[in-house]
Amino acid sequence: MFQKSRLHGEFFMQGDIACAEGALAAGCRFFGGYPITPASEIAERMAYRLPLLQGVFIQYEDEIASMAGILGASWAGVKSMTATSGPGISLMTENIGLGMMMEAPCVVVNVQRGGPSTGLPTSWAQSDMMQARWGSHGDYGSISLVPNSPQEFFDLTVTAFNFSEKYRLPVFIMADALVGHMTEKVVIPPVEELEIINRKYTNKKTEDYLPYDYGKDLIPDFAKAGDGYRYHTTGLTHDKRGYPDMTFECQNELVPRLVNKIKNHIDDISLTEEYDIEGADVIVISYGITSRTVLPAITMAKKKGIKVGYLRLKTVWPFPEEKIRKLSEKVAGFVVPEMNLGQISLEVERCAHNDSIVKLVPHPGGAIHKFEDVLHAIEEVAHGK
Amino acid sequence: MANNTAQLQEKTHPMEDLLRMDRMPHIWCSGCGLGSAVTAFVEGLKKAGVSYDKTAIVSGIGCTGRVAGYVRLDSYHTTHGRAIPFATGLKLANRDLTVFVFSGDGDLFAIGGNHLIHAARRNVDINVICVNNFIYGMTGGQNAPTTPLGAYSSTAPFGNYEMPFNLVGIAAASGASYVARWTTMHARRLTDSIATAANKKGFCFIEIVSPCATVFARKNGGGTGLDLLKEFQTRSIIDHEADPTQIPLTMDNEIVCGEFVNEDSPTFWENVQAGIKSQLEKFSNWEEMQSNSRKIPHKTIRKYTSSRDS
Amino acid sequence: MRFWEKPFGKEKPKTICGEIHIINDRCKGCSFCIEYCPRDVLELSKDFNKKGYHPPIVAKPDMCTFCGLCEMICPDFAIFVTEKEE
Amino acid sequence: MSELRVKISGFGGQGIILSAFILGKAASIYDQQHSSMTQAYGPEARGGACSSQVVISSDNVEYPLVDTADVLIAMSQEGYDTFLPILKKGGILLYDIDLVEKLQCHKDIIAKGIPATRLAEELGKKIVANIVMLGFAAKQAKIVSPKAMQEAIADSVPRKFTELNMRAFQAGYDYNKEQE
Repeated sequence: MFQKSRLHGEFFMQGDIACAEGALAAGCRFFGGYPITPASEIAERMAYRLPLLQGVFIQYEDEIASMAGILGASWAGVKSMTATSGPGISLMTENIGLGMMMEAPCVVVNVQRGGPSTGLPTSWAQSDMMQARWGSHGDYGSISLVPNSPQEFFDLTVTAFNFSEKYRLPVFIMADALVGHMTEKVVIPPVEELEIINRKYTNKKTEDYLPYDYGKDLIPDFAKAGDGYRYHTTGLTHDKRGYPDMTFECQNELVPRLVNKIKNHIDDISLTEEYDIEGADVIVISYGITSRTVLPAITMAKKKGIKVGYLRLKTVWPFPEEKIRKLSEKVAGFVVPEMNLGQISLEVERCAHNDSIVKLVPHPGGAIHKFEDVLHAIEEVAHGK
Repeated sequence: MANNTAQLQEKTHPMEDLLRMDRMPHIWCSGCGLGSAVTAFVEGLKKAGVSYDKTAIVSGIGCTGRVAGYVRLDSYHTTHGRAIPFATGLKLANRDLTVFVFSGDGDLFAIGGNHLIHAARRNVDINVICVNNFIYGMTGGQNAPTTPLGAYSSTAPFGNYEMPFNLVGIAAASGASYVARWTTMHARRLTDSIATAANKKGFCFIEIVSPCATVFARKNGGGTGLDLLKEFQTRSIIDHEADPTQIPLTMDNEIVCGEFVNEDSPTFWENVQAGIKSQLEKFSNWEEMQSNSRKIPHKTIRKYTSSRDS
Repeated sequence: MRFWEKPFGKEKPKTICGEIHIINDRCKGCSFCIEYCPRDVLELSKDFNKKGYHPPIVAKPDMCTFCGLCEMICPDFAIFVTEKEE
Repeated sequence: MSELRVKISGFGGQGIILSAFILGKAASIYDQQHSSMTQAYGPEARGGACSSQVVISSDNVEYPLVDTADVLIAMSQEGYDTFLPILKKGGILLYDIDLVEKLQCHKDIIAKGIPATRLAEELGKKIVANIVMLGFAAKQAKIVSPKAMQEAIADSVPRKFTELNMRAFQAGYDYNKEQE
């Protein structure tokens, strides 16, 4: 009676709901959350859907608890997710750090709204991009995926679960209020057509198992609570046994591994789309909803005879450093329109060749870029300014 | 004494199977009651007869937060104050587990106070053991939400002027199914209480009043850990009938111990199940309701965005 | 000669005795075991352990009745009792 | 590639968002086109200014917002005043003649009024005014095929109100005939 509720087909679906469906399709069976505009629809959909799939939905007392709760569920071997917006992420960062340290797979959805603080509850921005990378204290590698349509919100939620399971860390989905509240056609494939990756469980005997022993890929095998391994895990710097060991040697083995397990797999994680890159003079780099809202400006620029290429980042973190570096050797420069006052553009600047120009087209959020601003920036870069 | 060492080689400590002996000696000070509390916990688990493989322990941060690291169970040392929501997630995602939260008064009632009252309100089936030593020990003796009025601490150099929490009162008022208070001196009764909690469904809360010789006693003229324990002995009375909201702890009043609440009320998960069951008829045409589309063959190649002119 | 006090054919009632084991280097010298032993079996030793604490010694081994209170109250898992086989 | 941009405006509680949802669904699911629907509303649940927008395209919708509208549906004076300037030359304006009373000069556009709320009241429920308007739009602006619209309505409203909504749709669809 509970089992029959698996969707597939074509739907006219809101982005937030597509996200929830993507999570369910990926196998998510635990959702802990707290209401916040514009991400509440995800929680509402999960509350409706999870019980029928024998999953657990719990509305926690705050976002701090939500994040701690999905980590707990993750250690019970269940794929878990939470969804919130910027103010909620600010509360969650503490336990996101714990997730990074403990290497607990889970997915954190940030349907971005304007900030700082309570900001623009019903309107969008892309101003949490750096928070997703550097939000929690300490060094760690992180993964952030940015959808630009409800369909992609669905697809990237599945991908986010796959990455989190594969690389054992909390993975961010950095949507925004416009994508979250946008309704479009979403095609949900039958579950057998989706590529689903599950975490690697250890096959070692209980006495041989070390919870943080890793192989070449730097990713430890997982053992869930209740399997008899009776291991310890902690947010403190720990050795392979999971025991606290606050020595330089231990820190020097653990923390670089947390960074490198992502860095070494950047080719697998980095998802980008390129259009008209060959022979382009100017490349517009954008991500998320901006990649759609600046399209008219690109069209205008092309009509004016400027060779504009277009690079869209679906994975923002880890940042495709090498790709930008290579592109920068061939072009006059980059235009980076984003709905913040300069976050990813700093990354582009960092990676771009010295001679290439990097022009940010900032926007504080709450509306979209003026086409003229973007066009102007493209023209300026094309003319070497 | 050489004789004793020889004897040790023949026999191992009876708690070996539940303690991580490779991590001993532990970090707690001389005269600290935490070790006794852990002993009571281990003995309680043995007595309860629960499967060790299916028991997990979650701790927050602080002196008591280190308990998880010393107990040979699936053990999680989480962030400050967040042990309860973590444990809630663990328990709900795997309902076969017996989940204990073992943490301190600062962790559970200051930074984690909100989580505690809400977990008790939901009656999540977890067991919370709170070691109350009246002070923040690990950080050097700062004021805790339990520091009695007038007591000295690093951040109350003129004596504490904040009213402390009555932990059992809060737990009981928030809806816990089982509420008890003991001191570390009541080793056997505490053991029994922990065994009861392990086998009881619903939110169980046990406060363990414990001596902190290094900071609390030093700042408040309490002498050694032993002196504090003796003081507990003279001050404590057992009264199972006491109203948990009426028995706060001060510097010199009676420490009323006992099992104050022991009732059976439906747990969070039982309520979820009952709620779903009663609504199932409404969901019987669920698939129909959802099918705001025709079923079509899935198109594998999809294009989302492209340059307009291309 | 008090042989008549023993009922004919009945064995002497068995008294339970305990054997105390002390792990000296784990002890932090809190004296809980000494204070709370109901039969005053233990005493503070004059010697130091590795960390400079005085661990207890078993002063009156025959008095131990295997009640286990010292094991229960020891915060350092440094003392335990086993049943003594006669 | 042909694109049609529709703006629907009114106040909260009129079903502005639902009608955009139905329109989008009719286009993308039942008419085999592509559509993108977005919305803007204030914090209040009822009575605040509310607008929704649908972009219908033969190919993927790239730019999802409506800066210039091909069709404007105005269910309130405020919505009419706010969004009339974005209606492009030759665009179609559909409005509720009872709720939009102060009309501006309608140069270069096709304006058509319908007493949608009154018709809905006559059908028994004021709440179906948005569906009356959709029927009117299906006929006058030919945004999507009437069949697709009917299927989308049937899919999106509670089952026990399907019949009422179908009548509402028909009332809107047939309205012009009565006038003639």
